[in-house]
Amino acid sequence: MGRGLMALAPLPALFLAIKEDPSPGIELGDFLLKSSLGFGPFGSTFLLITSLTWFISGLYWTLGPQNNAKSRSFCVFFLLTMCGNIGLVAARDAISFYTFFAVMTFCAFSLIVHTGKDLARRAGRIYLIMAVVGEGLLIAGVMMAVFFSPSHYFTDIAPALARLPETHFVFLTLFAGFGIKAGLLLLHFWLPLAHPVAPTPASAVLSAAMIKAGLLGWMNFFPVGIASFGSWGSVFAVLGLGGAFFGVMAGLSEKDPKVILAYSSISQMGLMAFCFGLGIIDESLWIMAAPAMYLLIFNHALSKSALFLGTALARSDRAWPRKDVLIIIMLAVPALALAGAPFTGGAQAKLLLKEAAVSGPLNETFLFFLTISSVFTTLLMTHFMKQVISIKKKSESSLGQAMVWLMLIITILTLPLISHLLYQENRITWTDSGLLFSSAWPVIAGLIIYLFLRRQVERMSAMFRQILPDAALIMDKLWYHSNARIRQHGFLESSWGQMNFARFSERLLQRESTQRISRELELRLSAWSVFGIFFMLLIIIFSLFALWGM
Amino acid sequence: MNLNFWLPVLMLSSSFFTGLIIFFLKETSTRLRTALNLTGAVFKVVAVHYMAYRLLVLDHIHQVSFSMGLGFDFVLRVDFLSLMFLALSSNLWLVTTLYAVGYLEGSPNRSRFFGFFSLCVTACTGIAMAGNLISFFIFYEFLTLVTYPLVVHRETKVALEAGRTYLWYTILGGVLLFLGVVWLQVIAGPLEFVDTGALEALGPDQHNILRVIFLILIMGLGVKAALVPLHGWLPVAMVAPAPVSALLHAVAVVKAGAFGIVRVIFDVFGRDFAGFLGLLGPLAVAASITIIFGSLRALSQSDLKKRLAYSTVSQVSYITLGAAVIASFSTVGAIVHLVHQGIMKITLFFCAGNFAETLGLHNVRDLRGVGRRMPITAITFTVAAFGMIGVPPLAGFVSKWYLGLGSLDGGSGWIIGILVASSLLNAAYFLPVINALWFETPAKEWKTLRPSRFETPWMLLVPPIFTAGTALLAGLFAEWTWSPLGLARQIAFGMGVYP
Amino acid sequence: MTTLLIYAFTSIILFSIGLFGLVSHPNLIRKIVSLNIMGGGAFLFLISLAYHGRSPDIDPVPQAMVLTGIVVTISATAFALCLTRRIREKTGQCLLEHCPDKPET
Amino acid sequence: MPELLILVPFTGALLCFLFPGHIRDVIGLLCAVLTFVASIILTGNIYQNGPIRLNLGGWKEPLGIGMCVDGLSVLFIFLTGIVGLLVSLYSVSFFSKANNQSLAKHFWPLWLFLWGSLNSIFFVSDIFNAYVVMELISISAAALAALSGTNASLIAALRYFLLAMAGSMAFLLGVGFLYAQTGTLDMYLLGAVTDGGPLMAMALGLMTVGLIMKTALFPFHFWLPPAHGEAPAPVSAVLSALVIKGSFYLLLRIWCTVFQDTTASPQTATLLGLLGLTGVIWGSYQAIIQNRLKLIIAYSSVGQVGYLFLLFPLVFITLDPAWKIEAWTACVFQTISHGLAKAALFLAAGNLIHATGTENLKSMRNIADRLPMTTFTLALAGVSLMGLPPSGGFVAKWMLLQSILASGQWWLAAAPILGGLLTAAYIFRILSQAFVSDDQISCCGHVSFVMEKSALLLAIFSILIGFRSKEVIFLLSEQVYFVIQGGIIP
Repeated sequence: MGRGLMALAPLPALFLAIKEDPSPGIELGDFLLKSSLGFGPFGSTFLLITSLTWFISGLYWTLGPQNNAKSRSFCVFFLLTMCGNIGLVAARDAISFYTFFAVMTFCAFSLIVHTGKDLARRAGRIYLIMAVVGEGLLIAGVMMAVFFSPSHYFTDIAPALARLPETHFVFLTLFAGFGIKAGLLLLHFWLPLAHPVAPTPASAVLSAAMIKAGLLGWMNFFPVGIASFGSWGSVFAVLGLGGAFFGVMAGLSEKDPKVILAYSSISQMGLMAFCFGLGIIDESLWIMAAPAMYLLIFNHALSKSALFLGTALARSDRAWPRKDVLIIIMLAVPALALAGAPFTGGAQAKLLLKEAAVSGPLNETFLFFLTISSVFTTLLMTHFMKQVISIKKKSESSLGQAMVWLMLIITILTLPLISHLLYQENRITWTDSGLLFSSAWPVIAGLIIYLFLRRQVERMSAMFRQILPDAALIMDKLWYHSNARIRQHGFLESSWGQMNFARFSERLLQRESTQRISRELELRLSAWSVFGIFFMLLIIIFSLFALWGM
Repeated sequence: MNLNFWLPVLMLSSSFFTGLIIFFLKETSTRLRTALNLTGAVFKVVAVHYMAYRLLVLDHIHQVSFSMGLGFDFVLRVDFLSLMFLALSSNLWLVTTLYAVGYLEGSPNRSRFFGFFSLCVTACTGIAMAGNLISFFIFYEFLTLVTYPLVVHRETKVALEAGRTYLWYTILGGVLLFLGVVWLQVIAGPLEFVDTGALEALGPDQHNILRVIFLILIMGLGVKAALVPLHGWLPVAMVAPAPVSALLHAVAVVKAGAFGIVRVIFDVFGRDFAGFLGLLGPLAVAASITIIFGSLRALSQSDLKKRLAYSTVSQVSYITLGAAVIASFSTVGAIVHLVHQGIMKITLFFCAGNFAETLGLHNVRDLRGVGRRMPITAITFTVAAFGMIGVPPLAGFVSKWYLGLGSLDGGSGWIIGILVASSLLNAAYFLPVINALWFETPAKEWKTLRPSRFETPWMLLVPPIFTAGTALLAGLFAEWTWSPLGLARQIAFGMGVYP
Repeated sequence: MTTLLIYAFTSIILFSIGLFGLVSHPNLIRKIVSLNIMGGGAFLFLISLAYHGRSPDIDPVPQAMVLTGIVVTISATAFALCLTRRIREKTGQCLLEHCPDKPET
Repeated sequence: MPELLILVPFTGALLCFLFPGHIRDVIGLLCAVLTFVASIILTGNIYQNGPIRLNLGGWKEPLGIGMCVDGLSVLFIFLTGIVGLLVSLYSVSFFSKANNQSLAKHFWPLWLFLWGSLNSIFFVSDIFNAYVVMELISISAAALAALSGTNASLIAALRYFLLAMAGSMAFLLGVGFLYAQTGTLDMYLLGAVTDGGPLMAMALGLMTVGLIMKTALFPFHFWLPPAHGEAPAPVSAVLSALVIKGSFYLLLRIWCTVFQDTTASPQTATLLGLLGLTGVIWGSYQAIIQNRLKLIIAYSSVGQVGYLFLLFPLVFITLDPAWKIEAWTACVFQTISHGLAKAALFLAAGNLIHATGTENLKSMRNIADRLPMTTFTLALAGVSLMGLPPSGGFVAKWMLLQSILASGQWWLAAAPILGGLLTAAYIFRILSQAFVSDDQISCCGHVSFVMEKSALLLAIFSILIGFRSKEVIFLLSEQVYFVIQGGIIP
C-alpha cells in the first residue's frame, strides 16, 4: 500500500506540469516566512522533468523485488527527498526555495548511504561535507540577495541583483553554493562517489533530477536575461565546457558503468552550465540559449535515468528470456540520445546550443569545442556500453521494472517529436542533410575512435586522472586531520583551554603553602608581643593622626 | 486591586509556594507531589496565556510595585519582553516537570529536587517580570542559590565539584552585577526599565563611567550567559540530572543571563545610546568569539551532554549577538532565538537523558544504531539538531535568517560569516551524531535499564516529542501571528525598535 | 598645666610598664598584676584631676570615678584569678599557651 | 521602660542564682520574655515619639547616671531583645541535655547579667559609666566563654578577659584625658566641646584602640575565634551577635558625639577603614581554611565586623550629607543583620554538632536528611551574610556599596566585593556538606524542636529585616536621632 503510494506521489506534480495553463500559484501567508508556491519563470519545464523522473524511479522501485529489510526507511527518505526536489521547483520565493533545497540535500544523504557499505559511507561523508559547505555558502548568498531586494520573491530578487556590481560577494556565494549541487568543474568531486553508490532509483533521481536543482538555483537568483555580466558568464562558460571534457576524460578509465554515468552527468551538466553562461554573458543570448538548455535538461534527465535503470536491469539475471541483447540494444537508445545522434532530442539540443554559441562572443572557438564535446560524449557512451556488456550479474529485477524502463525508452524516442509542442519556434526538420551530417559525424567519429584506439584512450584517461589531484581524498583527509587536530589539541584540553577559573582560584586559596603561610601569620598575630606592639603602635598612630588632623 | 492587578504576584507564587510545600512533603508521597507540581505548572501556563492576551490584544501592562525604602521600588512588570521569557519558562517548565517526574522515578531526595526545581522557575519568572535592574538582580541571585542544589543533586564527588565551580562563577557574576547595578543607581538614580533615555540625559562627562558600568554589567550577566571566557561553569555543570541540564541550558540560567543582556542593552542603556557609546561593536565581537569557540570545543567532546553544553555556549551568544546589532531584524532575531534555542536545546537534553536513562549511553560513540532501538527519541533529536544547525524549515533557521538580515542591515556584514561558520561547525558536531544514530550498526547489544511499553517510559517520551514538534512548527509556521516569530515581531514593535 | 602634664606622662609611663608586663610575662599571675599596674596608671591620672585650677573646690567626680574604678578592677581581678586557679588546677601551670586535653585542635 | 530593661535581667540573674532546677529555667525564660517585650515596647515608643533622655534617681549630670534612648540605641536594644529571647529559648532545651545540665546553673545568671549590661551600654550617656558597664560585659562574657570548663575554653576565656581588661584600661585612661581636657563626662556635653588638644588626641587614640580591641577588629581579632569557638552554642551566639556589638556601639557613639568635630580627622578615619578592609579579607580567608565548624563561623565574625569599620571613612570623609546618612545606615544595618544571622548560624552549628557528634566539618554527613530545618537555617543565615537579596545583609551591602561609590573612595569597594566572594566561599563550604550523604549514619543526639526552630526564626528574621529597611532608616533619621549640636545628622 505504502509502496504504491510512493510511486503515485509525484503524479499531482506531473499533472500540474502537463496541464496547459500554468496555475496562478498559492500564497501561504503563515507558512515559513511568507511562502509562495507556484510555477516560477522556469517552473513548468523543471516541474515536468522532475516529477517525471521521480515518477519513473518510484515506479521502478515499487515494482522491484522486495527483499530489502531497510526498504521502509528508503521509502521515507525517498519521498522526503522528492518533496524537497519538487518543492524547490515550485518555490517562488528564496526562502521556500532554500528550505526545500536543504530538505532535499539532507534527505538525499540517507539515499546515498542506504546500502551501508564502506564505499557508500565514504561517499556519504564527502557528500555531506560538500553539501553542508554548499548550504552554508547558500544561506549567506540567499540572505544577501534577499537583503538587496525589496522582497524575497524571485520576481524581485533577480532585477535587484542585476543592479549590483558584478564583483559582488553575493554572486560568488550563490555561484559556488549551487555549483556544488550542479557538479560544476572543481566542485564536482563528490558526485562520482555519491551518485553510483545509491540504490539504482536513487542514483537515477540524483543524476537526473536533483542535480538540476543547482541549475535552477542559478537561474532563479542570477539576473539571467536581465543583465549581462561578462566575467561571470565567462566563468560559467569556461568551467562548463571544461566540465564537459573533464567528465569524459575522467570517466573513460572507469570500469563500473554507474560511475561512468556519474562522470557523464558532470559532462552534461557542464554543457548546461555553458549554456547558462552564454545567457549571463549577454542578456540577449538568453532567448536562444534558454530553449537549448531546456532541451538539454529534458534529454539528459530522461536519458540518464534510462541509463541508470537499464544498467540495473542489465545486471539482473532472471526476468525474461533473451533479455541481454534486448537490453543492450535498448540501452543504446538513451546513450545515443545523450551523445546527440541524429533524430534524438540530444541532437536537437546541441544544434540549438550551437546556434546560441555562434551568435555570442568567441563563437568559432566555442563552436569547435562544442563539436568536439559531442565526439567525447560518444566516446564515453561507447565505453559505457562496453562495460555494461561485460557486467557481472548479481541482482534481481522484475518484469514490471522492465516495462517501466521500456516506457522510458519510448519517451526518449518520442522526445524529438514532442519537443516542438514545448517550444514551437525551435522546430527542427531532419530532412536537411547538412543538419543530419553535422549531428551524425561526431557520433560516428567517436565510435570509430573508440573501436580502434580504445586502449590508447583508456590509457590517456588514466594518465589524466593521475595528473589531477584526487580532491575527494584530500577532503577526506582534511576532515579526519582537522577533527583529530581539534580534538587532541593540547591547548584546548589543557586547564587553560578549559578556562575553569573556579578551579584556578580554588587552587590558589586551598594551596598547601598559602594555607600554611596564612596560618603561621595568624599564629604570629596572636602572640602577646605582637599584640603589645600593635596596641602601642595603633594608640600612637591614632593620636598622632588626630593631632595632625587638628 | 482586583485579580488582574495581582496576577504577576500570583505568577510568582504559583511556583514559589508549590516549591515550599513540596519541601515539607514526605519522600514517598509521589502522587501528591506530582499533582502539586503539575497543578502549579498548568496554572502558570494558563496565567501566562491570559496575560499575553491582556498585553497583546487589550494592550494592558501589568505592574505591581512595592517600596523597599531604599530609594528604589521592587517592581514586577509584565511588558513585551517579559512576556516572551515568561511564556518560554512557563511552558517549558510544564514539559520539564513531566520529564523530571519520569526521569527521577524511584531515585532519592525527590522532594528536595522538586522543591528547588519549582523555586528555580520562580526565579525565572521573577527575572522575566522584574521591572528594574534591582528587582532583576534580586531574582538573578535567587536563581543562583536555588540552582545550586539541583546541580549537586547527585551528591557525588564530581557533582559537588561542579557545584563549587558553578557557584564560584555565578557568585562572581552576581557580585559584578551588584557593583554595576549599584553604580548605575548612584549616578542615575533608580532606573525603571520603562524610562530608557535617562542615561542619555547624563552629561558627556559621565560617558566613560557609563562605559565601565556597561562592561561590569555585561561581565556580571555574561557569566550566566556563558560568554567566553566566563563560560567555564557550564560544561562542568553537566553532571546534573538531565532535566536540570535541560533547565539550566535551555530555560533558566543561561537564558537569564542572555535576557539580562538584552534588558541592559534595550531597557537600561537604550540600544542606540549604547551604540553611540561604542559598546555594541565589542560586544558583538565577544559574542562572535563565543559562538566560534563554543562550537570548536563542542567538536572535540565525546560525551554527548558535554557536546550539547558547549553547543549551548555557542548558541546562546546568538541572542547577545542579535542584541548587539542596531537593526530591527537583529532584535527580532535575538528575541526569537531566546525561545527557539530554548525549545531545541531542551529537546536535545531530553533525548540525551533518554539515551542515558534507557540504555545507559553517554558517549557519542555508543550511540551507533540507536535510531532503530529508540526511533522516536532519535527522530526528535534529529529534528532539534537540524534546527540547531539552522536547516529550514526548523526554528533555528528562522532566528538565523533574522540575525543575518539584521547584521546586513546594521552594516556589519561580517556577522554573516560568523553565522555561516557557526552553522558549519554545528553541522560538524551534530551530523556525526545523527549519522551514528541512524546509519551505523550497533557495536554491541544494549541492556535496557528501564523496561516499558514504549521505547522508554512515556513520561520521558512525551516531552521531547512536544518540544521537537514545537520546534518544527515554530519554523514551519513562522509567519503566523502567534508563532514565536510573530510574537517577537510584536514585541520588537512594542519596544519601538521594529518598523 | 604642667602639673597635669607631669601626671599625664607618669600615668602613660605606668600604663606602658603595665602593658609591657602584660605582654612579656607568660605567667598569668604576673599578667594580672601588670593589668593592675595599667589600671593604677589610669587611676593616678584621674585622682590628679580632682584638684585643678578651675575652681578652688576639690572636684568630687574624679574621686568617685576612681573609687568605682577600683571596685570594678578588684572584681575583675578576682574573676581573672579565679579563672587562673581553674587553669592551674586543670593543667598544672599558670600559662595560656598549652592546652593538652584537646588533640583535635 | 529603659529602667525595666536593665532591672528585669539583673533581678532575673539574681533570682536564677538563688533558685535551683527547673524554677531557674522558668525564671530565666520569664525574664527573657519580659525583657523582650520591654524592648519591643521601647522600640515602638521611640519610633513614634522620638528620643528620650532621663536621669536615674533624679540626679542631673555630671553626677547622676544619665540615660538617653534614641533611634540608634533602640535598634541595638531591639537586636538584643530578639537574639536574647531566641537564645534563651534555645538554651532551655540545650542545657536540659544530660551532658550540659550542670552548666545551666551558671548559664542563666551570667546570661541575664550580660543581657542587662548590654542593655545598659546601649542607654549609657556618660563615658565613665560606659567604662563600668563595659567591664560588666567583659566579666560576664568571659565567664560565659569559660562555661564549658574545658582547658581550651578556660584559656580562651582568660585570654579574652585579659585583653578586654587591657582595652578597658586604655579606655579608662582616655576617659581621664577627656575629663582633664573638658571637665565633663557626659557624651553630649563633650560633643558640644569644639576645641581639641593633645589630650583629646591621646584620648581618641586610647579609647579607639581599647574599643576596637573589644570589637575584634584586625589585628586584634585573634582572641575571638578561640573564645567564641570553644563556648557552648548559645554562648557563642550571644558573644558573636551581641557582645562585640556592644563595644562597637560605644565606639560609634564616641566618635559621632565626642570626637565628631574635634579630633575625628580623615586620617584616623581612613586608618580605621583600612583596618576594617583588611579585617574583612583576612577574617573571611581564615574562615575558608578552617576545618572546625564553629571556628569557621567565628572567623566569619572577624570578617563581618570589618565591614562595620568602613563606616568611619565613609562618614567622616564624605562631604555629601545624604551619602553620609546612607553609609551610617548601612553599617547599622550590617550590625543588625549580622547579629541575627550570626546568632542563627551558631545555634544551627550547635544543632549540627549535637546531632553529628563531631565538630569537624569534613566528617559531617547526612545533614540535609536528618536536619532539614537546620540546613535551611544555615542557608538562610548564609544568604544574609553573603549579602544576597533580599536579606538584611543585602540591604546593608547595597547601601554600603552605594555610599562607597558615591563618596569616590574606590578602594573601599574591595570590601563588599571581595568580602562577598570569600563569604560565599566559606558559607558554601558549609552548605555543600549538607549534600554529602553517607549510608552509615553516625548518630549522636536528638535535636529538639525548639532548638531547630529558634535558630530558624533568627535566620528568618535576618532575611525579613531586609524588607523592613524603611523603618530602620527612619529610626536612624533626624527625627529619632538624638538631636545635639555637632551630631552626625546635619
